[in-house]
Amino acid sequence: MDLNLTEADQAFRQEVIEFLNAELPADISRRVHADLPVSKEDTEFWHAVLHKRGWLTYNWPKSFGGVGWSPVQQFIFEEECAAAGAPRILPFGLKMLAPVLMAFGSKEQQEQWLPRMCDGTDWWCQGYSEPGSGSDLASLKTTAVKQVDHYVINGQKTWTTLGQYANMIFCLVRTDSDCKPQAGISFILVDLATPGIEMRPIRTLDGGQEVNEVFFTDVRVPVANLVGEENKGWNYAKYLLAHERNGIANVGISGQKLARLKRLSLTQKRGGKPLADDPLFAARLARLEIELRNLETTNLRVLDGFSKGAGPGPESSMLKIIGSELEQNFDDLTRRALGRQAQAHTPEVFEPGYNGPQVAPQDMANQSAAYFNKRKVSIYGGSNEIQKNIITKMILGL
Amino acid sequence: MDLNLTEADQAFRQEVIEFLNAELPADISRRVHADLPVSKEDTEFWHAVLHKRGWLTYNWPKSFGGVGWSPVQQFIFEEECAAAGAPRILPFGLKMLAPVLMAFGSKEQQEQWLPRMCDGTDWWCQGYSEPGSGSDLASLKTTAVKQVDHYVINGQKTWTTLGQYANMIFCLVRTDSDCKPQAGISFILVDLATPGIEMRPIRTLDGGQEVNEVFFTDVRVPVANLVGEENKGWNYAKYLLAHERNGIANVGISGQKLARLKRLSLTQKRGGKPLADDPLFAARLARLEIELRNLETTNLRVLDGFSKGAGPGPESSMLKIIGSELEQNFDDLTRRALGRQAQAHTPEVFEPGYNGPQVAPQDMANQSAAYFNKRKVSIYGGSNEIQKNIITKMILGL
Amino acid sequence: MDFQPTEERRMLADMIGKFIQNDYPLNARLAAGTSALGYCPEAYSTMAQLGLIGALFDEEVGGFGGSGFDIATVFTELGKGLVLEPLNDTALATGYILAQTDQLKLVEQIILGQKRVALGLIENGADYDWGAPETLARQSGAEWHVSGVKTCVKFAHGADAIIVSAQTPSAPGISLFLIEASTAGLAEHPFQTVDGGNACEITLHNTPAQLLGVEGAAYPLIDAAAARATLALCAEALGLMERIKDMTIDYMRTRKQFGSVLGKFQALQHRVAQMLLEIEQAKSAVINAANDLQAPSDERNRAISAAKYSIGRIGCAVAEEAIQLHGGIGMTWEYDLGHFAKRLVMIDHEWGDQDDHLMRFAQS
Amino acid sequence: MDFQPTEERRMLADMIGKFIQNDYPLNARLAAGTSALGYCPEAYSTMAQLGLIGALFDEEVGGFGGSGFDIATVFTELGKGLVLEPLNDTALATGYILAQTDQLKLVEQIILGQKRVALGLIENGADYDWGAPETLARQSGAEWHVSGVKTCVKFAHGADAIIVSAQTPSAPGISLFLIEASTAGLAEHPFQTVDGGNACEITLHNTPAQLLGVEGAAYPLIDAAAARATLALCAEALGLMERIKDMTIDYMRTRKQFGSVLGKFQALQHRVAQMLLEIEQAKSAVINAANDLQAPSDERNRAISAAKYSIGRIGCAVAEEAIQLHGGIGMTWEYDLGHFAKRLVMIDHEWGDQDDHLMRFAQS
Repeated sequence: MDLNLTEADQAFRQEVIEFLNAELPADISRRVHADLPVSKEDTEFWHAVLHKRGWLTYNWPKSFGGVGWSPVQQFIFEEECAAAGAPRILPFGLKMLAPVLMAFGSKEQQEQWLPRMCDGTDWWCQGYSEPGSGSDLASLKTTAVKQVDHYVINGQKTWTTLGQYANMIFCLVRTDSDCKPQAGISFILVDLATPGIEMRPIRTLDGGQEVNEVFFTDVRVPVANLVGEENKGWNYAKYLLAHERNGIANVGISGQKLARLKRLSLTQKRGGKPLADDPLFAARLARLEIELRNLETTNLRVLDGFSKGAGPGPESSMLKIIGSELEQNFDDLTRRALGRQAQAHTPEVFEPGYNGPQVAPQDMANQSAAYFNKRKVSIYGGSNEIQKNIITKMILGL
Repeated sequence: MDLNLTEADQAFRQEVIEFLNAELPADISRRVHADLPVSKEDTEFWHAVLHKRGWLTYNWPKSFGGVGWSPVQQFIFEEECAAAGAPRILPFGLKMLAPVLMAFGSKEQQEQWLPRMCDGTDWWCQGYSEPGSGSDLASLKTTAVKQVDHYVINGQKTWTTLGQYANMIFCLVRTDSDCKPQAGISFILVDLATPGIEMRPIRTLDGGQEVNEVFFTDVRVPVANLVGEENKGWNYAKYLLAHERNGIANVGISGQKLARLKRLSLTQKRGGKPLADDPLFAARLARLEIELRNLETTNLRVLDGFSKGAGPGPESSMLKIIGSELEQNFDDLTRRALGRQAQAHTPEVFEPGYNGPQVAPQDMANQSAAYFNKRKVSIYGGSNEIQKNIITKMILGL
Repeated sequence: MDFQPTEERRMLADMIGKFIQNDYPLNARLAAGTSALGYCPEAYSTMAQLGLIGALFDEEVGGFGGSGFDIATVFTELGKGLVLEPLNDTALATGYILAQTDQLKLVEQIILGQKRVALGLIENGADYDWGAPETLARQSGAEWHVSGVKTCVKFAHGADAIIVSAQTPSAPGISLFLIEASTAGLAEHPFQTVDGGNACEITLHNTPAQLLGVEGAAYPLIDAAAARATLALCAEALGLMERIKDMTIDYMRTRKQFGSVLGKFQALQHRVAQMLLEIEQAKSAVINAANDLQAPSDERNRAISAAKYSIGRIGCAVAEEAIQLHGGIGMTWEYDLGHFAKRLVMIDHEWGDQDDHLMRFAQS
Repeated sequence: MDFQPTEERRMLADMIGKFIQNDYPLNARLAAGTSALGYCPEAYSTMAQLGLIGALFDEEVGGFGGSGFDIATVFTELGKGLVLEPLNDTALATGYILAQTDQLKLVEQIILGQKRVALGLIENGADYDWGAPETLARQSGAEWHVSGVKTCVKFAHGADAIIVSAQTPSAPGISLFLIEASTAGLAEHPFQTVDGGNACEITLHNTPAQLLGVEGAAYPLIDAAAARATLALCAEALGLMERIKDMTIDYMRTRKQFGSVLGKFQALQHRVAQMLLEIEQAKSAVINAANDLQAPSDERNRAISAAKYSIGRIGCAVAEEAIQLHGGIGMTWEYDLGHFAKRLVMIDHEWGDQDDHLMRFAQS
């Protein structure tokens, strides 16, 4: 047992830092640090930069063009990207669909789709949830009926993140209703330009627009777009969820939020003294910092276990719960640190030529909206309640 | 709406204080304040004192010899008794069995048993729980089979508080097994001197002995001891629980614990300063004090509603949860205030002639044991989990 | 003791409830919240005509209420409707200050909804402390001139005047000054608030102003006004929580997952039960504060801090928990809950947050 | 980085596990805990012979371990067995001090289980601070004499000697002194501890003593010893939690109420899940502290405080939650859980509680 970084890992960290220093534009970093939405162009730009360096697929197996980093190296990369304020790598294609295609897709599908998600040809989004099927995903009702060489899809998907930028969607659809719900689901790839698809924005409580509803009316999809076997889609979906390990704890992002909050606590003044000297605030901050230090090690322990062949267990669910709540707690404490300034909702301070009041420190101009927006992280990706069900189901074995 | 005491209530409070000053012996008060077990003799003595004054049955209806106090007066009485360190009035006869007898007992039963629980003839204990039936009380298995003019009881009861001092027990027993569990239960009074009864002590984790197991082997009980109708016992038990309102929030006891803890925080020193100046401790104490102030009003609001005819609702369960957790939190914070002294388990400091070390302040000599002992209050009387089931069942109506 | 609301207050509450139900649709509220003014002047005027502002003031100064329980009644009902219109800082708080400093004509206009007066106490938006303003007022002859910057002044845009706190060279304490909105040397910079509505940064540069009350003696006056405004916030939060409770119970009873309504899932049941009992405790805290509003200032402030702490802690917990219990739908703009939750959390950011009031209580 | 225990440590852990399973019944432990000595000397001796004490020390001073991970391995396993015998303050901590002050003969005897040396640092039992002793040591010629009172000295009864901290007139810092148990002027007053075992109040009256190390320079030495003892406590707590976790899972799987095992009730499931993930976090905290035991003292103390805070918070929560999840049975002396819970909570009362370490971390 030894938590100290090897010299090789230290050198690797330096390499990542230098890369980020050289390649990441300051204006993008500034917006990411302020938790503002990242534009389509900025995301595509950053994907291209990473792709050029070969790091866009940093968590892919070497056989599919990955870089072969250890879990520790992957963690270092994520941590430094977060610290630098790099846009996150869009997970839908590269971290969610890709592993499914690698494990269950045909060789043709792999050759067709994997390169396109790397070179920016495709922007993928996810078609899992439905209005009546949130936590109870297996109850989904969108149907795909086979007609010779096409499936005809009818139904509705929702919570489709950044669907407004996407040209492709992977969906879970019902191909058999005469069986228990999980057994009749298939996994299919759909071109969003197909006639019969309508994408409508959902405005979220913070005023933002990052999720969508997708309506399917007699949408014809070639059978070649079915991944794996018909009616086996539930297995692929579970595989995807259980293997969504890297970064699930969001340690890098929380680490960046800790650093930002520590800086803030030195400049915000309460009663004439830095907020950092306020004992209740200091205690809150220390609790979060300790929780993060613990999570860093928990995360690496779990990743190490996976890399040594440990099967998907309750650990992924634990990381999801701890990581999401910790990230929310950082946003919560940051909001508290702002005092009355937290009331201000002034993302316009980032607009060129803005000359109105700057109520909160500039990188906090969107903080309260971000706090409300981040309530999502304990809901999406399988709500934390679902994760607790999974943990006890596995550990109690009932 | 007006929370201020009337002059009459203020005068009443003064009357209670004067009574306690005059009648409560200092050595009893000292032991009660230190959370030490109260002896059988001290309890009987105090019951007799209250009985002489007519206050032992302070929460009985006037028609049965109660004093006709308002909810506020009852609360004042409980608060002052707790503040003075009076032994608690044993609830099993006076607050649990008595209301059931008044509502469902025969005139003969009322005339026979009610006076005896007042004059000290009977010490009642409770036979509800069984080893296999804790939270799931209705699954109880102790049987009572009717044979002409007797019931023959076989089975086992447990968690019988202070059963070692009792001469009478009221029991829930199964008189019919061919129906849903709740429908076959009867409520019966048993003389503990009857052959076939064995009472065995259960030692608790704090080392104390206040609960017991009771074994029944062919115990013959006259049918006259059945309360109400056969197989209707579950209704009586529910009536008892829902009407166990006065004092369920333990506001008086928590108030006394707050006062004790405030005094302690002035004398305990940390880093050369009183513990009261430690910001994290001060915050913990303030949280509890505020919670208690809120609970005082919640409690009185609920009692007021009851006195105006509001039926038993989820409020009793809320008071039980908040009150029990708050009492535990006071014991918890008191333990924290002791620092290393909390390790000492030295109830012997109260023994005459003791001349060993007094590690903690004297009234704290039993505090850690009391902290562990008080974990029971969120378990007994229907665990807090059962109370939450009741609340949502009533409010969601599902 | 008496735990029943008076007949008058019950009628007042019913009347506000009906107004909200019939004439205060949430859509209009949301639109008004992002408008330039940040609220709907017609709705404000209607509320004044219905007597909602009058209920916040003593008969002596032209109102017909003014006790803690009157204030709590009005704002609890306003909270239930997520009412945006600025009846707190710019009417209740400033009206109280003006009444105590014999500006009865202006108080009358406030009660009638004809004028609004904003309250500028805060200079450092990171802090909740109003006790040591750096804004400076200087007297030359009979005239006062004020210079300084006030921030997070709620609904100052469109107000007829503003009351600001300042220090003066000649007296050690705080003084209060009344400044007409159109006065030369006053500049306002409005910004939006995340819960709907707006606030301003106000810069004062040698701005002519009228001294209110006695120079240097405003501390207890501001303290009493703050107690009223804080009580009103707590009551508003209680109203918000009552509605959030209803929405959550309704959702638990109707939303199905895994073949049952959510309310059948025990893990959720127990969390709902916890939420409900916490709201009961919050309600008691508001009652305690309303009851003690007339008490001596130490006792009053303890009750106010106990309530604001309770509301802050429980309010944030209820807001977050209700969203979590709703899942995705709770995150949407279309569903009412999120807007109630935003306001509920933002209440923790006015007049001192939970930690601030906890330590005030601990140190009192 | 490497997350696997070494082969040696795995064997050490197995060996301790087997000893507990075969030779350390809980009944005997409970009886020993209330005996006059407060522990079982035979068991202590066996553990020494098995090398458990040696594993806590460097090879240089006669041990075969001594790293943070060695200490964590031993005490985690001892925690799983609720082992009472005093390997911490009176062996690990004092042995470290003696090793650093060249008392290698005595260290050897400690490792072999032939001698035990208690550690008296605390004079105010309400406090966790050992940094400013009032106990006074005076030098006359080559002799030192110490006067003062030490309290809550764990397992001093039956120890062969005691190390006490004192101030001296001639140097500003803290000094450490070794005093034989039978020395004139030393009086011990033992008392029971609630988790089994005992502690003493020690009065010193002009008691002849031997200076350890350099006069006035003991602070960093005590600090390092405290770090070791605190790490050991954290590891012990982790072992206790692992057992409590197993007991709770087992109970959830077997105890039936309302026709199902408890583990089928979702409200309890979610609480068990929360407990499990908190224990994982506690484990990580212990690993971090073990890793940083050799780091520079600032960094080491931050990791130690992070661990002790985590263990204090999570340990108390786990103890209380496990009892609640068990219901009545968890309250009984006969069932193992309560004894594990008592020790787990009492660990928060040694070497600084959760609040104490939280603020140390915050201020470092």
